[in-house]
Amino acid sequence: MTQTISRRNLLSWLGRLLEERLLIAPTHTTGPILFQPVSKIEDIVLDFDNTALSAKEWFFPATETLFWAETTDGRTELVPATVEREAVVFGIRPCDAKGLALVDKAFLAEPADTLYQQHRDKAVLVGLSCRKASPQCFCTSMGTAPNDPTHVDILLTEVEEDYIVQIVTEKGKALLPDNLLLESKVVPPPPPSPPVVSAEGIEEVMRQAFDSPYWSRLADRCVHCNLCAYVCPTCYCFDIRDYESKGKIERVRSWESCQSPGFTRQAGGYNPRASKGARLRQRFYHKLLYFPEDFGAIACAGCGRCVQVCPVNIDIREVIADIQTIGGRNVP
Amino acid sequence: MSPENPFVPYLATVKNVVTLTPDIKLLGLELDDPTVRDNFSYKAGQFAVLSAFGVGEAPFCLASVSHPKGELEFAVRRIGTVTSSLQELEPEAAVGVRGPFGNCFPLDDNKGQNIFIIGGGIGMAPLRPVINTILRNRDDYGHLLIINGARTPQDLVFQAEFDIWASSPRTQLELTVDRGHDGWKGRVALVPAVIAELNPSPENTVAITCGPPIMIRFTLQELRKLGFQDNQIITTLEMKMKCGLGKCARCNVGDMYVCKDGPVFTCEQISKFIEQF
Amino acid sequence: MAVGYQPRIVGFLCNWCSYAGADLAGTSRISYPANIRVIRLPCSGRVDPMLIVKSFELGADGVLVSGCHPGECHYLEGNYHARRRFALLRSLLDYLGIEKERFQVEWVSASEGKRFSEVVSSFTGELARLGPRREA
Amino acid sequence: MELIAVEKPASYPDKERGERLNQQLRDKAKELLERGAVECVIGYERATDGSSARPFFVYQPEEVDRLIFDQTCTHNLVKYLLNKKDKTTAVVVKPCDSRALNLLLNEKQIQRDKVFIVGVVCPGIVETGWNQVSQTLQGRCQRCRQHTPLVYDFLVGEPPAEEAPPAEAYADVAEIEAKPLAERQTFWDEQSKRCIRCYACRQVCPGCYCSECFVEQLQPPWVGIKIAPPENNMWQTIRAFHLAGRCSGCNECERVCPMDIPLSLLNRKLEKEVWELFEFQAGLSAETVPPFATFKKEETLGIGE
Repeated sequence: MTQTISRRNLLSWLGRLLEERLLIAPTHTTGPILFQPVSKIEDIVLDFDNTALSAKEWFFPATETLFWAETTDGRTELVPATVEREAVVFGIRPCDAKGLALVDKAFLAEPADTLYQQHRDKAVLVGLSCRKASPQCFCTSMGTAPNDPTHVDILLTEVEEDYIVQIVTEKGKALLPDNLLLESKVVPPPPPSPPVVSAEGIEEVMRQAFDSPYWSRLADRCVHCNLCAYVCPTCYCFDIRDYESKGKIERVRSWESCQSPGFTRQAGGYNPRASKGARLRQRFYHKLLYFPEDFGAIACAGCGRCVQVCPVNIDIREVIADIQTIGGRNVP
Repeated sequence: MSPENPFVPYLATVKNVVTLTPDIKLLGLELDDPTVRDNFSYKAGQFAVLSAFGVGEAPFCLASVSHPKGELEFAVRRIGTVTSSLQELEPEAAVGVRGPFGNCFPLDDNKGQNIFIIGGGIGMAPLRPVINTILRNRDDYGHLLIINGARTPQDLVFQAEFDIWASSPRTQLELTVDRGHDGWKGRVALVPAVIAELNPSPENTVAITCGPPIMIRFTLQELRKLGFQDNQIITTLEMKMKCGLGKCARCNVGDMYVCKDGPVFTCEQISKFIEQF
Repeated sequence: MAVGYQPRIVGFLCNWCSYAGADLAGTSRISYPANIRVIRLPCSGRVDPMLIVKSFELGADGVLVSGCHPGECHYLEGNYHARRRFALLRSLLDYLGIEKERFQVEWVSASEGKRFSEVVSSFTGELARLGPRREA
Repeated sequence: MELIAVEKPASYPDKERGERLNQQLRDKAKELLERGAVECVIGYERATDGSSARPFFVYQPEEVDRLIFDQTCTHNLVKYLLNKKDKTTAVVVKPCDSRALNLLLNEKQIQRDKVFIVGVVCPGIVETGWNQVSQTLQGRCQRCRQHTPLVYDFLVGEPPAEEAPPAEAYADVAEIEAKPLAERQTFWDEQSKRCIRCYACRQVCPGCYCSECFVEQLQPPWVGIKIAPPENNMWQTIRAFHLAGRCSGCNECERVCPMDIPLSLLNRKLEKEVWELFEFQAGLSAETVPPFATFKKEETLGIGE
């Protein structure tokens, strides 16, 4: 027996949540669809492929203050930033949730990034299964699926006018009152099946291919912007600098990407990884070799955003297939 | 490291600022919180991330030998925004300290061996605690040969301690500069040339070196010519860092993080790195 | 006009003419509103557009660039280049929502102490009429 | 390597002529490579969606068959020449790209004798999505008055007999100019709020080649690292201003922006002002002195009357 919730009950439940919590959901902007705080339930978009930026931006924001420091008559006091409001992230796709789980492996490993931890603890993830796969999706090849409930607190799967509800965690259970749920025998629709990218044994092949000229040829066309890293649900590189105004100091952390020119340039100017080829290679080595070695999983959720936004079509699926070929594992 | 948020530094106060060379100053810091001070123990080779409030953070090796009552000493060379700001600090100013981070020189394993130290310019900073640790346990180690090179005589680092080092038992201090001037009576030669000239035997010896990348490259060549095996040569790498905690994957050389797996590596380890440093 | 509203003006003055003119205003006891914060630069041609955009971003209500009259530039052509640069910058800023009237370029020579004070007074009055740039 | 199935892509408006011109392009590339006249030919090849194009660097004669040119070849390849300064390189150039080439020649960033220019008579580039090729021309192409490159060593295709009258160049710019102040402020606040500072607009722009962009400078930190409005406004404003009188209108910055920020509204506002103030258009020739490098003593430009 599956539990379902009607569209009307779903929206009224979200309306109630709106009063007490920060409700973040996909909404239209004058640009692309983005996860934004919702002020009116009507703003929530339920029919969308995926947001331009992943939900990562609400846990590891593009810009965030780590702490404030104030010096009053010779005494300096540090005030760490904290996350106050409880939040609900509604409409997160399974691939973004998997992305968060991958970032958790790095940020929550000892010593845990407590600010990120607060963002995660104080938010409930209400996932929305995908009804159709975009041409760039390949989540099933990266250990998740269009209806994978593993990394969300509640998973909704649209079926005609209602939604099948899968309560996954205690957090989800506590948030969704039972009286809104109906028992039903409706069968979930078959999930879309994006094309398969065979990434088995990619680590071994990557280890062989480090000095291959493939990387510098791939980098020929790369323009080295930060786009692929900023839209990626699993990229977590950052820069830290201070802001000072009228004696009050603010330490700010912002996104940065391994493609930016100064990423490894030291203050004296020495830059061990200066060439374009080496920087682009670093992106794929971190995702397909270093991260798996450290944390046991490929640092990719298969959401396909980098493939979609890359100005010059650097396609990670093509890179994986090419590297398998170079490594002699020419998978049909 | 503050138990709550690893990105929030311990507060410390500048106790004294000593000018070592025209562009290098030695900062002596004291951690404000006594409990933190007592168990902030570290080994030669480890580093800490200093906060120049209002500008940012940067990693610096701990140039002092760990002592609960002792100050934390950092040699800071004026090279960028954070170092310039740190150099302008007066005593009693507030700074932030995160750490201690990274691994350390394997001095315990090197007991009984001869130690051959080769430092270039600010590269002497991580080697200073190695020397002072050896001198404090002098009998545990064999002969200590130190080459300290710099661009010009005034750029030689830790000049105030040269006499102590040179006069210590079974210790030999060789100074060299790239360009001398009329007042300079010492050696004028590049560090690798001095290695060839002194021609130390690799027998039961470990070489510990740190300096600008160009010096390291030619120093390794000379050491290998003298018969030093890669596992007998130890160095400490310097990479741009943002967390120092093995979290942000910024300081990687291949699959190694300089902040977590290093900064101290043997040349044998470095030769196995998938990515050239 | 919000009562007690004092517009904040950043003034980039060229060292040879306008700064000297402002100095002359001072020495000859000609008063002008204290709303202007003067920044001295070698030449109006040295004023980088980034200085102007940064001033507005940091909260200036008005920016004045003042240099030698065309033809009298100590460096011969600094103000000619400045004139082109700021004619364009002014229309871009207006397009972006910083009114044209908030960014003035005036030629004030070293002997025009009086004119300098008039420039600053009229500019302050104009900005007071416009009100604060943003209810920041 | 067939990753995903796609139906045949639309190439040239008139297919047969398109095939002939593509072959002309491949033969020329092969000849240049075989003769050793160039070390590399920079052109386009089919992208992984099977219907749009992507930049392609050819080093071996046998690879030329992957070269294509059709209405999806939107990238401005001229900027890549900055990575090939010491090697003779051939590059496929559309008319708007050729203006960027003139800019780089005029600013001494590339040497004319190091570049073999394969000019292409441009049929106009169409809007494309992933694996979708529309028939509507891009904005820049609707406004385009120049279907033949201004400079080339070899021309693929014949100059068109008559050119369709171009769309009005600055209608959308005038629309913003006409908005009252408060509306203009809200409009631009809305745009700059979304900027995530990925710098794709800078990285694809032939006019943006500073070794250290002002945005990355730390002494002084012109723009802080906060990815948020005050810094974003500074970035957008100064980026556009640094291209005043230099932007060739290839519009790649607007195409690559992931946040759909209408960047060409900034560049073309300045293009319009530069024409009105100095009667100068960027990239028409490699010799004319750009507006900010010269002046007229007698002009007043509405300044300091």
